[in-house]
Parts: sequence; structure tokens; C-alpha cells
Amino acid sequence: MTAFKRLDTGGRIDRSRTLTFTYDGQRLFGQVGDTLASALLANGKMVVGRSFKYHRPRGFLSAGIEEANGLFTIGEGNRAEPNIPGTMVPLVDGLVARSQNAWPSPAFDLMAVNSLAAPLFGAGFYYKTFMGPFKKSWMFYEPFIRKAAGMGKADAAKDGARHDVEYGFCDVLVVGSGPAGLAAALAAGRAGAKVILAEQDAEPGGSLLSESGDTLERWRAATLAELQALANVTLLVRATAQGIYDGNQVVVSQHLANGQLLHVVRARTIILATGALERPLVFSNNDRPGVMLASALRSYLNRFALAPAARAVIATNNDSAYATAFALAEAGVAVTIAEERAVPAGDLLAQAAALGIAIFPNAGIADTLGGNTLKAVRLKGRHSVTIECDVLAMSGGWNPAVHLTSHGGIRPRYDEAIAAFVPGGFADGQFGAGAMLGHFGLLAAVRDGEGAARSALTRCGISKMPAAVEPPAVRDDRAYGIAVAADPFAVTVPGKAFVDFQHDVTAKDIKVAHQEGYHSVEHLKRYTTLGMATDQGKTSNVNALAMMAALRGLTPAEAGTTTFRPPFSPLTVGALAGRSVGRHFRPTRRSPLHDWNAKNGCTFIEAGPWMRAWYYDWAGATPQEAYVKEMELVRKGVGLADVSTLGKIDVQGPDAAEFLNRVYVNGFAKLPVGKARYGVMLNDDGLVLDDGTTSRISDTQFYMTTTTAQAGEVMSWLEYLLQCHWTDLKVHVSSLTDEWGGMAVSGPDSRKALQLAFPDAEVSTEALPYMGVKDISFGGTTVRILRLSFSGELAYEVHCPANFVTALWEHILKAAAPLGIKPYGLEALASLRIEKGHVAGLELDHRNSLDDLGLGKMAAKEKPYIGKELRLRENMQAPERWSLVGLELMEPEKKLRGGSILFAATDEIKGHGRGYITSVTWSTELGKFIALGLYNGGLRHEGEEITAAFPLKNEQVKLKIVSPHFIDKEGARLHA
Amino acid sequence: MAKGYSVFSLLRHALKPDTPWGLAWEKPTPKSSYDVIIIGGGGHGLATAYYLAKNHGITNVAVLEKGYIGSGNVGRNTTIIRSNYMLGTNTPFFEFSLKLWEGLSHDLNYNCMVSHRGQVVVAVSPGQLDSMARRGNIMRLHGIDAELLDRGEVQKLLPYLDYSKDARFPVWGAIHQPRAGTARHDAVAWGYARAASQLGVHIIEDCEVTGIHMEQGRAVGVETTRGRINAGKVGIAVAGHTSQVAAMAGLKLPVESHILQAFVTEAVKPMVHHVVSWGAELFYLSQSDKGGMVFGGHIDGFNTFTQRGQLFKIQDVMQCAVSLMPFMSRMRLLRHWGGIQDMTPDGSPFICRTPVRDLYLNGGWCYQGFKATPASGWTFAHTIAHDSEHELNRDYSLDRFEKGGELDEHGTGNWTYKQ
Amino acid sequence: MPEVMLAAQSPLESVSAFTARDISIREEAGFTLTQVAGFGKAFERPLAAAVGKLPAKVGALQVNEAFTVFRTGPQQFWCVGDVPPQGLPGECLVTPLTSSRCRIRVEGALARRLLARAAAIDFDARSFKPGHFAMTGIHHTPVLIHCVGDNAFHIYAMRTFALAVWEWLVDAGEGMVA
Amino acid sequence: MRIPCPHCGERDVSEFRYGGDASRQRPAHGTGDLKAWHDYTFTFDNPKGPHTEHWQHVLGCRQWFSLNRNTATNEITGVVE
Repeated sequence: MTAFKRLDTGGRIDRSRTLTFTYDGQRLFGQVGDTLASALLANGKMVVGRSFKYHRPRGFLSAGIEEANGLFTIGEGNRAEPNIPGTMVPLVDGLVARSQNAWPSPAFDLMAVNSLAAPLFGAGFYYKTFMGPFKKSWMFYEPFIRKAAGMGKADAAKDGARHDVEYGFCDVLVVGSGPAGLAAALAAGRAGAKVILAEQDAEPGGSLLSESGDTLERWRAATLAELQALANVTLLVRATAQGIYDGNQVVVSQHLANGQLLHVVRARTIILATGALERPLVFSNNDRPGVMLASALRSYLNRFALAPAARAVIATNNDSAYATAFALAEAGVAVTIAEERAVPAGDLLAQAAALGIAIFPNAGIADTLGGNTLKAVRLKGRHSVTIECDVLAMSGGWNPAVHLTSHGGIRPRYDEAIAAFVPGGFADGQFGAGAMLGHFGLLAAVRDGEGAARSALTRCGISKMPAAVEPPAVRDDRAYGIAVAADPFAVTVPGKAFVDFQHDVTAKDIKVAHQEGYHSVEHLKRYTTLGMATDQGKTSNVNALAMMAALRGLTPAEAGTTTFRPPFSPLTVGALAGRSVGRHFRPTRRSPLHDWNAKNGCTFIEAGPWMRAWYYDWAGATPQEAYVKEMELVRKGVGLADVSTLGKIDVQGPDAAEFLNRVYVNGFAKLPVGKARYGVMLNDDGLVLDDGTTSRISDTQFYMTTTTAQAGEVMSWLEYLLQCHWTDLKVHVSSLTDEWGGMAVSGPDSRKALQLAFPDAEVSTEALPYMGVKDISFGGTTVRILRLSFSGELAYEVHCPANFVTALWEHILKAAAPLGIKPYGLEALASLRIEKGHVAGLELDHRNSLDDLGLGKMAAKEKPYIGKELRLRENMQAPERWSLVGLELMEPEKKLRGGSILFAATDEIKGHGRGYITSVTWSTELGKFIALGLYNGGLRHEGEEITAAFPLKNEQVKLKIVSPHFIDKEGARLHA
Repeated sequence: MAKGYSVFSLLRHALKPDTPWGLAWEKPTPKSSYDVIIIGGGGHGLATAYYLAKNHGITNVAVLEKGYIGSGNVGRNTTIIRSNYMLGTNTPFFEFSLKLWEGLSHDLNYNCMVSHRGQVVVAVSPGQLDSMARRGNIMRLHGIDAELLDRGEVQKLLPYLDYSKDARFPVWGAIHQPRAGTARHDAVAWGYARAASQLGVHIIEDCEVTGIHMEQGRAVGVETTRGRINAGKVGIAVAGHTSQVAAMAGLKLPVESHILQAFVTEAVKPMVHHVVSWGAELFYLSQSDKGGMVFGGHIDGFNTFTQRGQLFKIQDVMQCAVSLMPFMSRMRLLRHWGGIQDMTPDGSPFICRTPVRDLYLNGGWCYQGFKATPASGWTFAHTIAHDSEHELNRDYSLDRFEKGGELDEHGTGNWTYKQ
Repeated sequence: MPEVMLAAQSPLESVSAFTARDISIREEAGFTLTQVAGFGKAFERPLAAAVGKLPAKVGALQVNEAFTVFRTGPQQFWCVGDVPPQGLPGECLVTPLTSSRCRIRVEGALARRLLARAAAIDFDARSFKPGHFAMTGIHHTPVLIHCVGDNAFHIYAMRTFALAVWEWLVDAGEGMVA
Repeated sequence: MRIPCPHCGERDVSEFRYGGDASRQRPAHGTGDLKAWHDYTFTFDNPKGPHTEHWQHVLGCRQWFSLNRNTATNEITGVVE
């Protein structure tokens, strides 16, 4: 015999449409309109899970989002999600559900032996043991503890669902579609406001769905129909308002068939009509399957047409559970009420009597009897009778769902009259309505909702006020009239009386926490893990806080409550992440030559946001092989490299020269038109911000380049200086990074290559000397030729508008083909600059000063520049600072590695050393490995033999300190 | 008085359920005067009091906490402990801290669940791997454990990362510190409180300091919500609100208060057996003993005291989580919260004397306060007891910016000073 | 050597238009974009002479005969036309930006919904009407979105990010029609 | 948080770049006063309460501006004209 039976009539299920689903491999049937929970109950599944610590059998506690016990892994393979409350899963055909935390099954779980050791596992037991016998003993015990912890299992596969984020804007966001929310949405909608109504259930209606009778259903249907007809109202179902963030931004997560849609709603006003959640009562064995909340039982009965097989007991300390009792009696169930109060209201007594319901006043529950499921209850007090029953429904009062109000930092306030916390206030633009305010009763909810809508409309500046919302024609609008008994929170209960069901926190644990001094509500939570389970303490927090308050001799108001934090209910990481994951994690930045490179044997490498050309397969199959060939090409002939990723900035205006002169450490005021200059800029703190080459195009216009990595930083920095501080300077800066692309034409044959490519242009060393710049008109666009060299060879950069870069690149390759020109990539580019001793990203790491990089001489003596003052601080001028050196490997059979630590030959190899290696390359010129590094005292040690240690691989090698300019120290090649 | 904790005492209590455990720490009323007052009952303040008593025999000490102990960042962090530092005294300081962590539960007779499960920092480019190698080499040269892993080795250790072509940033390798790990954050505060209390330290909760009394340029006591309390010396350990408390003594500091968010998912069975950090963006994750994934990212990026984070940053961190570890997509976020961090321009802390005599400062912890807790308490106690810095905290002075002695590990500071 | 003409290449050459029942995404190339800035008000008169009426405040645009003029900063305009404006005097600081942006057209009954999944501004038909534009972010990159019809939009995306933005938009589109 | 850009209107904070305390007086360019630059660069009032600060609308008009925000509540009371 099962505890529940499905009724032949009533409820909101569709008996004509049967659905098939699988539970722990078993094929079961349910109806359209069922949740997984109601379908399992209809199939006689009372034990659906095991508790966290003691592995006690558990059944459904609730019918809603507060469910603590009935958690399942839903779906299979890459759609499987653990820890989903069955009460929130609408049944669909083919649904696959698995139970959790039990082996082999919830009904027969071998881990239940844990219960035997329960006295050991009291609150905070793990803090008191496992310290010995050795220092790191926890490492021995931890694996056992870890294995026992956790509920479901995560699946390692990539998520098969699709999640997206949608930004929404509205005048009024209404959270919750119970009577208060419906009334609020209707009133705001009628006034023409843009309204979003978010309902977490699959069906709108909130508490109305769990009531019986046509009157309410007619009102619900009519209200919904009108809302749906309003173009300015959007109704979202299976959509939970999870959190309110600064600026009244609300995250509403919505379940769709193929994934989740996260609505990020910027609401001018928010109406919270979130209702209330019922509290369990705390008594011995209150976790036995068959014990549930009274509201849940009403919901199973009225919404899902499930009635206890024959007998039910209702335990309550307030009036609200009587509705459940009456509905059960009307459905033919034998009902007994165990009333904690001495004298329930007279009208309830009369109605109960008329329905043949027995009431025991002053009679809490002493204990429940049965095995895995409930068989009977024993009442406490003078009655001390045992009553057989299929289901025990309990109501310990109601907690207004105040969660969202406190996300902005407003703490809830305790209301003695209803023995519960209510909103402590509302942030600007937020309003509450109905049960969440502690206003219980249907008509109160409708009134509240309409009133909140009017306040919201006023706040939005909408002056049109809507027609009044007609409330449902109900006679009896009983406010739940909670009259709390003397000891509502049952501080002294014998046996295992659960407060937090999922985390197995009992009344005794709370007593222990009190005895040990963990008094603050936060200490209580953290010490006992109360409220930390997947139900986030929705049913347990207030009971526990009130019990602790009682133990401390305080009122709950004095003891205070904990802070509610988002999300309101557990929300998948994937839903919050949306589509910005995997290859869309961050946008990929591509050079104008990307497509050409992709088609022409280029291997790419990620460099920050960029995909850069790493090496080309003409030179080799591996980067190690290819970069050496590519270097040789540049050193001996001519190569072509994509340098489009460099930051480029247009600096214009009458004060442009003065501006650059302030920003760079070296002088730019007198740079002639048609000339480029290498410049370095510092931050205010005197450390190097960036370097680059800047050319003067006209008296009032400069073409600045920056490093690839710092382009964005430098741009913002220049704008900051001009817009916030040097507002008197007439200078305008614009980013040209995307507008201009460029290529380096490098190598002894580079001039010949240019002559072949641009036969009409004069590129002789007289016409275009080193650091000369000229614009030519070519192929229908402007081509800028800059005689610069990163490699140390005779070299040029050729820039043009990005649209034409590929065509220009192909043209140069074709024109200079007789010279054997080929493309070279980033690896070779970076290696060539090491040979020349140019600093780059690995040296410009925001820790180094100008002097550290060997560039101190560049700084102007007289002229002020940014960072000048702080650059001259004591330690930054210290002779023992680490500064740039070149390094040559002295042991050719060994390997040299970036990140090696440098020591003097006589040093003991330990500690921080005297420096480190930043960049390493094979030098095609020298036929050996060389490196750049920073070394204590720098080039004062030129010629010394030192040691590089790489203890991660147990390697040490001998190096010689040399000038960082490994090639062409005199610059003859540059000026050729 | 609390009794000793052990498996035996636990058994005794199991068999005799009516004998209550005593208070973990005493709850005395404040005296009118102490030798040393520590402002702030967080991890650092409590550890300082403990080591003042234990190492220096100074037991006439009060720790003043405005709320409940551990209500600040010690109870809000992602519980990571490690010693992968490479600059100045950072390296020995954090290694000393890790060594103290190793014996902490034993020392305090309180199980802080110090788990040396190892930390793996995943590199996404060859250049980044070189930088990590530099760090790892420095560690090894200080006798600290570190291993360089290639992509294949990372895959063996962390099979759940994204190694597919879909990964926006590829796994190039990693650096692994096997002795790094996690500790149970609340237990650290409680354990220090209990141990300090047993040595005679007064831990006074719900006692907010509202002023610092000065006479002739010396700190001589504090004004509190529970009255004036005199002191021979006053130590500040209130990370998050350091500027406010220092201002009571007229000090303006190189500190800005920023919010750092943290996240925890529902518990699942063991899946992630290390602390995993990422080089693509600042991101770190571990699985708690209870089963939840605990993780975080960067600060939100502007100064605030609100303890609630910005949505865009939450989304950023979730995107990191799923992109590095695709399984995270179906994990459900249970809670997120924020802690207020003292951000300093170079990302390194202060443990030092101040321009005010008998007033000492411990703050500026940026992201790294939790792992520093034992060494911070140890060296701050030394600095207070001897009125001079310990060799391990000699670089953590207030005047380092005047001298150009920044200690920038790129754990990142408040960086807004650059503009 | 014969006269060489360099052919223009789009960053979206590797992809083709996305079309579904209520949404289409395609590149709309063939425009010139010229930024003109200046100091004070002096540069506005000669600029107006060249491109027509200027919009009064940032975020406003003016559709003139040859140019659509966007006011993109307090003292900065973007002029979009078939050819760049001619004859601007020295007080106009001219920065050609034609290559720097890629223009993507999003159109259809679902266009507003799609954009709401791409950018955090309000695309409601009652507030973002034809003739409006906004500078905002899509997929972490700066864009200018111009409403050119009831359900038609031009997105000016950064060239180097254009393919990333394109793939991001198409991905959103696929999600909506799936 | 929503930031009111004086040019583009109210936008999500993620479109902006933060620039720190705007009440600090930047020492005159080239003043040579090391102490002044140290104090300006490295020390902060860091108030818990009203704060004037720089923001740049990087994903919009790229303009820098100042606004008043309460750091205790994140409430923004307006743009500094």
C-alpha cells in the first residue's frame, strides 16, 4: 500500500496525456501537469533520497523551490545536472531522473551505517579531531571525509545545453505571479508601463495554483488573459529572479527547452511579490518520509490530485494549515489535527467539527514512528496518544520570502506578530506586496499588488493611473492569523529533531554550538553548516536563529539574522556565463593579413587577444626549426613580416609636439617633419609604461606607434591626460590600430625589394635615411614608408590603410620574388630583436625603470616629462639594481632557458640570485644561444662569466655577460 | 575552560552526551587597560595576539572586534594557501607562513583542515610559462617545492580542463606547488581565538573602536563602543577598513579599499583534487572538503565598501570557470559574496611601525591575506613586541614607495594610481 | 611595370551572410568613414559646408544628402558617405577611418531581440527608433549601432574584431532560430 | 551598477574604465617636487562615503568625466560638470 493515491477528479493535471519517464532505471508514468515530485509520489516513491551526513531516508518535504530532500540528477550524458529539486522539474516525456547520495538505492542505502556513529558526528566534530598524530595528519583523513561529502556527481563532459544572456529594460519588473504579483502586473500594465512579470513556476498563479474552487481559478484565468493581451507586458515562466544588483539590475534565469536564458533586466522599479515559505516544526524524527509541510500537502492535493491513502495528521501552531485539513477532509481523508496552541479560533473549530476532524489542542508531535516511511505519530503533552497515519503535514508558521530585498544590503526586521522576518526596508525603486511583507490573505495580496503598482508608476513618472483591479469574489479572506505558541521554536526536543534537513543539522547541534560559544548567527551557520546546503536554508534558517536566540535569552529581533545573498536559488554557472565560453570566451583579434596567412602555410599563436603569425611552413614544420630559417632569411636576404598588431595613434593639433614632449622621456618638440624617433614613456611612478616609434607627419600631426600589448593602455592614458588634466592643450588623439596595417621589409636586400615594389618611389638612403618617413601614393591609396628596424638589419616598415594591406603584401611578395623574399613570423621577429638587443614585452613588464633597461641616457636632462620625479627615487637609482645585459652561452652542448636565475661565478646557488633571463634565442649570426637578462649592476660586469640556474630541471650553465647588442654595434647595417 | 580536543575527548562526549563542551574561547568583559590592544578580530589580529602570548610572553592583550570574530576577510576568502612568491622578503615570508600552516592544527589543538593538495597554475603561452619558470626557480632556490609541467603532464593531473580546439586559450603547461593547498577558513579564526584565549588573551566581540587616543605623538589607548581602553601599544589589523582606522591617528596610507568577490557551488562528489589557477585571466578554484567548488577572480576594479559585487564581474568569473573547466557549466552556484580588500599600489602588504609611536600597522593584504595569516601574526607580534621589524617583514614598510622599493608580484595592486 | 591597383579586402571575406526566417546578418561594405574633430566651435562651420548639417549633441545623427553625420564626441564627428568629404580646412582635424570599421547589417523581425542578446542597451522599438544610434560594446569590443529601419541596423565594428563580432552575432542568431 | 555618461546616457558599468579619485590635485607638470608626486601617486583618502572619481566611457564615446559616488552604498549622485 502506498501513502498517496491519485484522485480521479480535480487538480491541474491532464489525465488524458500520459508521460513516460525513468527513475533510477525504472520506467514510470505520469501526467501532463505533474512535476517529477508529484509523479514519484503518485508512483508510490516515498523515499527519494538520503541525507548528507547520516544517510537517513528522506522523502519530499515541500512542493516548491524550498525542497531540501528530494534532489535528483536530471538528464543524461552532457545534459545531466546534479542536485535538482524534483519539485521544480515539470514532467516531460522521456525525462531521466536518478537519485543521489545513496548506494545501492535510496530505499536501501548501505551508507546508513553512518547513523550508528551519529553521536560522534555532532556539530563541529571535525574541528576537534584528525589533528594527529603527525603534523600533516589531515592529509591522511581528508580523502575519506571528502568521499562522504557532496550529494550528486558532476559530469566531466562539455555542457550539451545552450545558454544565452538577454538584456532587458522595463518600467516595472514584477517578481512572482501569485495574487499580489498578478494584481501588480495588471495595474502597471493597464497604465501603459513596460512590464515584465517573472514567475519561477511553469505556470503562473503562485499560491492560487494550490487552492481549490472555481472562483480563484476564474480570477486567475481572466487576469492572465488580460495581461497576455497587453503588448507592453511580458510574462516569463520558469523564470526565477535570482538577484538584485546595483542600479536595480535583476538577474532572471529562465529555463528553456534547450538551455537557459539569463535575462539581465534593468528595471526602473521592482515589485517583489515573492510570497512566503512555510516553516517546518522541529520534533523528534521529523524527517521521516511521509512528513511534509502542510502547504506542500495542500499543493499535492489541489494541484496534483494526490491524496494521502487514508489518514493524515496535521501538526500546526497557526491557522494556515486548517485549509489543508479541510481540503483533505473534503477529499475523504481521515484527518486529525495536533494543535500546539491551547485554543484555536472558534470558526475553525466549528468547520473542523462539521468535517469530522478531530483536534487535539496543546498537542505537539513527540515523535514519529515507522521504518523508512511514516506509520504513525505520537503526540506530546497529556494526550501522549499514538495515531496511525500515511502523512504528517506540519506548519510552523510562514517566512516571508524577503531574500531579494536584502541583496542590496538591507537587513530583514523581525516581526513579533507573525514570528518571522519581514523586509527591513526597500531600496530606491523597489516595492513589496502580499505575503512577502507579512501580509497574509488573498485580498490583502491583491490590494498590496495594486498599491505597489501605483507607487511604482509614480516613481517612473507615469501619471496615468490604471482602473482598479477587481479582486476575486471570495468571501473568506482569512489572514493566516499566526498565533504562536509559547515555545514555537522547541529548543528542548529529545531525539533526532532536524532543523536543516539536507545538512542533517539537529536541534541538539544548535545547543552544542551555543555551549561552545558560537553564538552569532554567522558563527552558528558556519560551525554547524546550517543553511549551507542546496536549499540555502529556506526552511531552516529562521527556526535555527530563533532557537539560538532562545538559548541566549534574546528575542530573535535582538539576535538578528544572517545576510541573504544571491542567487535566490542555485543557478548554473553556465547560465551566468552565457555564450562567452569556449572559443567565444574572449573576442579574437585578427590582423588584416589573417586570411592570407591562414591560406599560406602560417601557424598562428595566441598573443593576448590577437592571433599572430607564429611561423610559416616554408621554413620548417616546428617553430624551433622554422624561426632559425626565417632569421637567416632576414639576416642574408629579405623577409616580410606582419606588424599590423602594433598600436597606432593619430596625434593631431597645434600642441601635438608639446604634448608628446611631455609624455615621452626624450625630446619630441624639435622632431623634423618626415622623421621618426624612438620614444619611451613612463607612468607617474617612474616605471616604464611603453615604447614605440613616433613620426612627424606635419607640424601639427604625429603618427605614434605603441607595443601591441600596451596599445589600449597608452590610448586611455593619453586621453586621460588631455581630458582630465591638460585641458589647455589643443591636441586630439585617435586610435589608428584598426585603420592602418603594416609590414616589416627587413634584410640587406630590403631596399632592393622596395625599389622593385615601388619603382616610382625614391628610397635611396639619401632620400630616405635611417628613421626617415615618407608617404607615397600607390595603387590607389596612401602608403607610408618608415625606415625603421627592429631586427638591426637595413629594414623598412610599410604601412597602409588596412583594407589594402593584403593586396600590398601580395604585391611586395610578387615584385620582390626575384630576391627570394618570403614571409617570417613572430618567433623570428622576436628572436631578431634579441640579437639586436631591443627590449620588448618580456622586459617591459611594469617592474623596470628606464635605467634598468639601459635606456637611462635617453631621458632629457632639463625638460620635464611624466615620471621624471619618481624615477629619481633612491632605490630606483641604486647601482645594484638589476639592469639589461646580453648573455652568451659558454657551454654549447647545453640548453639555455628563459626564466633562469643568474648568479656570479662564485655565488652559492640559492636565494634570489643576481638577476634572471628574460628572453632566449639561437643566434644565427653567432652560432650559439644568446639571451637578454637583467643583472645586478648590469653592464658593469661585462665580460664576466656567470652561472644561470634552472633548478626546475636541475640545470646550470655558464654564461658570459656581453653587450645586449649582439650584432652590428656600430649600426652600419641600419644606416646602409 | 575548553578542554583539549582529540578523538578521545570526542568519544567521551559521544558516550556521555550530557556533559557539554566548554566555550571555545572565553567571553570576558574588557579591562580598563592592556599592554597591547589589537584592533580587529580577524585571522591576522587573532594570530598576532596568539603569537604575542606564545612567542613573547605578552599575555595582557585584548583583541577588539566590532562584530563577531572572523567576520571579515578570514571568513570570506577562497581558502588558498601557497608560497609561490619571487620578490624580496615575499619569498621567505610566505614560505614561513606555509611552514606554520603545516603544523597549525597541531599547534592550536584545533583542526583547521590544512590540506596540502597542491596548486597548479596553468600557463596559456610560452612566454607565460617562462615567467612561471622564473618564479618556480626562485622558489626552488629557497628550498620551496615547485615543478614545471608540460601540457601532457597537466592533462594527467587535471583531466577536466578544456584541451579541445574550442579552447580560446590553449594549455601550454603549468607550474605546480605540491605543498600548496587550502585550509578551512573559519576554523583558522576559531582555532587562533581558542588558543589565544587559553593563553590569557581577551577576545572582545561587539566592541568597535571609534577613536585612537594619542598623547605626545604616542598611541595610548582607544575609544570603543564599550568605553575607553588604555594600552601600552596598539596594533591595527583591520584589512578592508585600514584607511578608516589609520585616519583615527591622522595617517593617510597607500591603500584603497576594493571589493573582491568569491563564489561557491553546490556540493558534488570529489572531482577537483588541486587548487587550480589560470594564466589567461586571474581565476582560481578548488573543491572544498564539503564538495562545493570555491572560486574567484579579479577585484571589481573601483573602490567600494559595499561588500556586494558587480554583475559583470560575476559573469566574467563564470566565463573563466566554464572556459577553463567545461564541467563547471552544469555546476550550480549556491552563493556569492564580497570581501573588502586593502589594495596597495604594488600589491604587497604592510607589517610595520608607523609614524605614530606605539602604533603598529598590519594591512594592505590585497588578494593574499588568508595564506599569510600565520606569518603575518608571527611577524606582527615580533614587530610590536620589539618595536622593530622581523627580517621576514622588513620589506613591508610604509615608506617603501618614497624610496622606490615597490614589491610588485603582479598579484596586482589597485592600479588606478596609474591614472 | 603595369599600373598596380590595390584591391580592398574585407575582414569578413571568409564568411557568408547568415539568413534565417526572421533574421539576416550580412556585411554591407562600400562606404567611407571620415572622422573630423576640432577645438571649440570654429571647425564646425567649414565642416558643415562640406558635409551638410551637423547633429547638435553626442549620440545624435544627421542624414544629409551625401553624408550621414554622427556626433561621436563633444567635438568629434563621423562622416559616412560614398566618398570622403573634400576641401576641409586646417582647423578640421581629419582622420580617415574607412578601413578601421566593418559594417554589418542585422535585419528582420528578430533583429531587436538578437541585439538584446549582444549589447546591454535598450533596443525596444519605442526607444531605439530609426535614425538613432548608440556607441556601446558587443562581445567586449566597441561598436556603433545605427538603427536604419524599423527592424534594420548597421553595426560598425572594429576591423580587427570584426570576425569575432560577426561570429558572436551569428551564434546568437543560430540560438534564436534553433 | 549603472554609470551616467554625460554624453551617451546611462550605461552598464562594464562599458567604462575607472580612473580613481578625481579630487586629488595632480602636481604641476615638471614641478620637480618628489614628495608631492609621491603623495599624489601613492596615497589615498579612500573615504567610506562621498567620493569624486574619474571614469572613461571606453566602449562608447571614450570621454573621461568625473562623478560623485558614495563608496559606502555605490549610490551615484551625479556627474561633476
